[in-house]
Amino acid sequence: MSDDTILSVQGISKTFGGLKALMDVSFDIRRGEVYGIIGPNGSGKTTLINCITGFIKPGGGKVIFKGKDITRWAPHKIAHIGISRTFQIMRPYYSLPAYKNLIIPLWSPRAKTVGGWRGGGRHGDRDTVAVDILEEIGFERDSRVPYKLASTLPTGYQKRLELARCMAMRPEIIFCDEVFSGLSMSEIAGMLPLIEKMKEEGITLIMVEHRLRELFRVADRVMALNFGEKIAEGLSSVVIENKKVKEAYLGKEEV
Amino acid sequence: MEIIVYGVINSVILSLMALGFTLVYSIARMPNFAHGALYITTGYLAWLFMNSFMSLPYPVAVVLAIGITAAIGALIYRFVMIRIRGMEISEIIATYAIGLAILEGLRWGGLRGMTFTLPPFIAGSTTILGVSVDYQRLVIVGIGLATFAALYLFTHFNRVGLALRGIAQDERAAMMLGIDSDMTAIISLALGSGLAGLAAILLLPLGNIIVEVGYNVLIFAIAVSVIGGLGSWAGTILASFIIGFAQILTEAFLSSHYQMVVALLAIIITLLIKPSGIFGKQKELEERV
Amino acid sequence: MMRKERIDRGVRVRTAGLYAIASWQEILYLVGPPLFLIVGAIILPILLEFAPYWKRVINIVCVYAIIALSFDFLANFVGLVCLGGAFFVGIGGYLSAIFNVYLHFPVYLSIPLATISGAVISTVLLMPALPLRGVYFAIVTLMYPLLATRVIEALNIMGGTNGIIGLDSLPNAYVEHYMVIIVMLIFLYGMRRFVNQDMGLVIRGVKDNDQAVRASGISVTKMKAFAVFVSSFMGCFAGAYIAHMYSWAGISLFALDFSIIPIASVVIGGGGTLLGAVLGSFILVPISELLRNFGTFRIVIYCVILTGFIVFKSEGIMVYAMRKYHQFERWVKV
Amino acid sequence: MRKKSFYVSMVLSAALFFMPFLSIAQEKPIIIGAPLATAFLYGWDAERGIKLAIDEINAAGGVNVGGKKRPFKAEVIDTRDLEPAVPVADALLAMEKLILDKNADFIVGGPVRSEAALAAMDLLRKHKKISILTTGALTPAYGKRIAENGDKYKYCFRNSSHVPVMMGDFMAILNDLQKDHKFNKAYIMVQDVAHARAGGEYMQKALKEKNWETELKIYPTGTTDYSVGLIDSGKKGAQVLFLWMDMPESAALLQQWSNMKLKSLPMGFMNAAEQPGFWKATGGKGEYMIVNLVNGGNAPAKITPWTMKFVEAYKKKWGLEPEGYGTSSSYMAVYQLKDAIERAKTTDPDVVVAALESQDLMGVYGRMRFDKKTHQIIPSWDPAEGAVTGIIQWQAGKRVQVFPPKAAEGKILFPPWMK
Repeated sequence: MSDDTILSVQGISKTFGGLKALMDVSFDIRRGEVYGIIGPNGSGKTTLINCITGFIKPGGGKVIFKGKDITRWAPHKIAHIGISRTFQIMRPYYSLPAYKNLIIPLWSPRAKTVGGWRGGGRHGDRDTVAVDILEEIGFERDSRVPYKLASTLPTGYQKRLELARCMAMRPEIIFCDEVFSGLSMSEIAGMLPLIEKMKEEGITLIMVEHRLRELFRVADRVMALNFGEKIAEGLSSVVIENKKVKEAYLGKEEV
Repeated sequence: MEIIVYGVINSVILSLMALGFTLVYSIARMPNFAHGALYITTGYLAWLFMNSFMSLPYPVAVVLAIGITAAIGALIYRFVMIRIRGMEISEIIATYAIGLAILEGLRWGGLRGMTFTLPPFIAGSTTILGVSVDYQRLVIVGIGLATFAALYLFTHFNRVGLALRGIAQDERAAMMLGIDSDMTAIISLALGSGLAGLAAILLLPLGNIIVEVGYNVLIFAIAVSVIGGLGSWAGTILASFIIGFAQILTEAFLSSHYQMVVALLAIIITLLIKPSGIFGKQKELEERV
Repeated sequence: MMRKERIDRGVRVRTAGLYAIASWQEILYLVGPPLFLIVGAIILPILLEFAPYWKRVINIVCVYAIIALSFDFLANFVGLVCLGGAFFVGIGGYLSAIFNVYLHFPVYLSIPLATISGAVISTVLLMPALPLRGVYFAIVTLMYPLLATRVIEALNIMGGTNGIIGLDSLPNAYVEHYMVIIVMLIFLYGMRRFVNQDMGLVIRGVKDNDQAVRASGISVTKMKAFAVFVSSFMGCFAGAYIAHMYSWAGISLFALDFSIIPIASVVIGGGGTLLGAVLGSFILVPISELLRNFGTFRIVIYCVILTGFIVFKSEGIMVYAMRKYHQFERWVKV
Repeated sequence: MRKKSFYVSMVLSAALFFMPFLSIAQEKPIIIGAPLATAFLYGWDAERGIKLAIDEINAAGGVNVGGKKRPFKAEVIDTRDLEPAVPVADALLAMEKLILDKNADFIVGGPVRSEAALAAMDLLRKHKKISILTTGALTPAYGKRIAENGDKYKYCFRNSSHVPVMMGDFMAILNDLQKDHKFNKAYIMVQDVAHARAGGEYMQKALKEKNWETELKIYPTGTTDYSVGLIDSGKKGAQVLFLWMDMPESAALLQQWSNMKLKSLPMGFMNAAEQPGFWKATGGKGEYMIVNLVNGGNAPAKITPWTMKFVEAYKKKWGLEPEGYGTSSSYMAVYQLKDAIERAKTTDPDVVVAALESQDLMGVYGRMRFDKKTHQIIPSWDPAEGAVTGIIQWQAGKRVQVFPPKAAEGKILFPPWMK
């Protein structure tokens, strides 16, 4: 574990009933990098995120964040210390307008302390901050889009809203669970600069992806999972040439 | 010794009460809070057929009563529940309201006082393992076990039964295979109501046909099925044995008036330890927050 | 093909933001309905001066309205469907009786004390059930009042099945009416404000997507506990009030009616509006009083009404009325 | 606004105050409000009793109130208070409806459930309405509360028996059994409600003093199975099975007792065993059960000359025998009111209270006098001295009065398998 390691995952395992979803997965993530996790369907990517962010209790192993063991912490505590995540299945707060969706993370203890959003006092302060964040993430401020009900937004905006929700937390790490899936090429093209921008701000990004081509454009390093096991790790160009990885993907295509 | 004998009897009684409720939930995913009302309806119908205008012989009256109750169950689904299927809370409120309407309607229509009873199959009693047991309770255990077996065979070897089980496991997949979800729900409600009726015919001779029993049966049915894991048959039977024995043991060793407290505490504790019940099949993430 | 289209009325659009009010009609449009409700509720006891019995019914209506508010808030804003509203009522009533009869506190002290301490106790007792969801939460909360009854009965505490009798009644009929009416209005408009505050939004977020709330670093359990506190606060007040109204607290404060009638009110009035809960009580309870001569048949009638609403008009009266008030409809070709 | 409402309420209360005088002038009927759980035995029987008495009195010209003949009128309301799902508050609201909406002058009957009756006392005090409690509530707390609070609850009366009195009756029977048949083992099974529990505990204590061996079992309401307790009673060799329950499942208990041929005599207070239909419902399994009907006259008996007259009149009007607890007392309550009003020459509650306190009337179940302190009917084993209980035994399908000896029509019989 080198000095700039921010998150260290050591030997995480998880079984559901008899099914081994994760087997002894370990990796380190350096501060500020974009780390990709790839793998075919059912290889355990989302389970891995769930285990790290506390939504599922891992069967074994350790998660260490900045030298602190955070294994089995409650999800909100993990989020509080700066690990944020998006969800694969988008579920914005449907009954609220888009910008009100951000009130919730802005209200959280972390946003108040670490984030330094001056949201504490009067009603309406958070609204301004929320619209600011949305603008930053690509909602046009003067349009009606930020004020629309979240459930009526197009998919691209909903994905952005997911990210905005993470950004509002001022996190150190963001786990992105398939943010590209379901988007058109042009929408993805719109998202990429956003990711670059987050990276510039010093946020560590861990991207779980299906869309390899887009992922490889932004990722510094990549890990491949298959049937719950880590089969390869390294620079994108190296991993893509890995034999096991090819098998995992091609094997799937043959079916 | 009487603890074992009466523990078994009590457990079978409880599982008979709960079986119909579980069946409906396991197939139609519908908590049928009208269960207790259907139970009493069967008893009252049977009494009516035997004692009032028709004075039918016992077997005919009983079969007719169960049949009508099953039909009522099917009608409830066809005309009410079909419109709110899937909204669990609405289902609870609607079925409860229907049940309440039936029960209070019966009371209004003359089911009052304690003079309504059904005759037992066989009167008298015998001695088993040194414990005196009346025949009716033996009949209950016998038919109860036979019902479990019949249900098992039905759902594992019969085409309709298999279809029901298919729906229970994966509704969408089953629908793609051409199984009509609404039809199976109707069948399941009819079956569940019929089971409630069967339980009533067996159990009511042990007491009177009165409206309050309907409420009690509903509470017991819910308690047992929740502990066992909603919709799990094995769980239901296991849970009724747990509660059944717990009650008898409470009476024998603690004090009889803690019986109900024990039963209700069992529910809360089970759910706190294992939120989906002993055999519950809900996913961890969806259920636990 | 024809489709029904709904369009906001012009006046609605103009008054949606506070800045655009131009005429007294628009002001009336905006403040008319709440003003009608508030003024109506306040002068109702005076209007009914010549029907003393119906004045009593108002108190009961308000009590049910408060319990209905408590249910509506938990069910439609937090996502916890609590079928055990009677539990709060019972706790509040018993505590009030204990404060008043055993500890000799005056009414003005015992009701607020019972409300606050009752809310704390209810929240603590419901804590273990908070991780449960959907039907499971509903069923467990249904069991709570039953269990409370059985425990009091089996341990023979707090008066056993006879209950605690001889609570001080409220000093006079007007205090009795206005106390409950004003508290109901405070709860109603307080809650309506609260659910749009930032904290209220967080609680509503728990209903929409609790995972995301947790991913935002907020403890869902804490939020739920707080919501239960708010809800049981209302329920306990209702219980404490009814105990003093009839100078009595007993196990039937945990009776199922206190759980079911408010739910029915919410269904009929329209869930998720809070106003609907109050409206529902103001419709359902008097109807049930009118039907009292029918004996148990009235239960049948209101069960049929309830089922009818769930099946055919599940949005409830309030949502429907609000739509008609704010929007007009027309048929358009698609 | 405030001032106006104050004014209005002043006028109204004045009107209320003068109402009795106004109504005399118009010879309006005297309204008797009956809050009863009419879907239950104790409710409908009381309702029939009240209506029968009112019919008889009105047929004879009504009540002589200071020279004016005024008829009685019954207003029955269903309180549903015996239903478990209904809060007492609802029963109390029903009672307020009687008082405020139906303008009842007097309350006769319920509320039926003990706690509702106790809670109703404050309501009666508030509205200054005389009430004669005739059915349901058996709790001694009622009389105790009247005695302790003196003037506060002076409007409350009860003309039916309560637990300690009933216990005394049972003790007398048990003492005889001990003396004549050497019985000394009793098994007590009671329901977990205040009156039954109090009864059970009282009985256990009293029996212990008389050197009985006792065992007390308390069952929660809704228990369906008593097998373990019954078997235990058999093992312990109990000769008396003392029961105190008002839930329906208790009939099952008797059937099982009969099936098991337990060598014990069942007796006690059991709702399910009161009605004439009980015999048919249990298929005769309930034979030999000794039931306390609380007051005489709830089953055919020759306690006073009036008893059989009442039973016959009841049969004629309703087509069946009085069914159980609450019938004769509700019937009598109306006559007691008539007597008190006629002697008071007014319906003013305070005057009528005094008249009721000084009442001495020969009734269906003996001499009717209220204790001045507790406002409870004065009990006795002699119909010439006080109100007599109605303890019957089921013998060959008939309810035969077996206690007290002065009113008994038959002796206690034992099941053949006890020999």
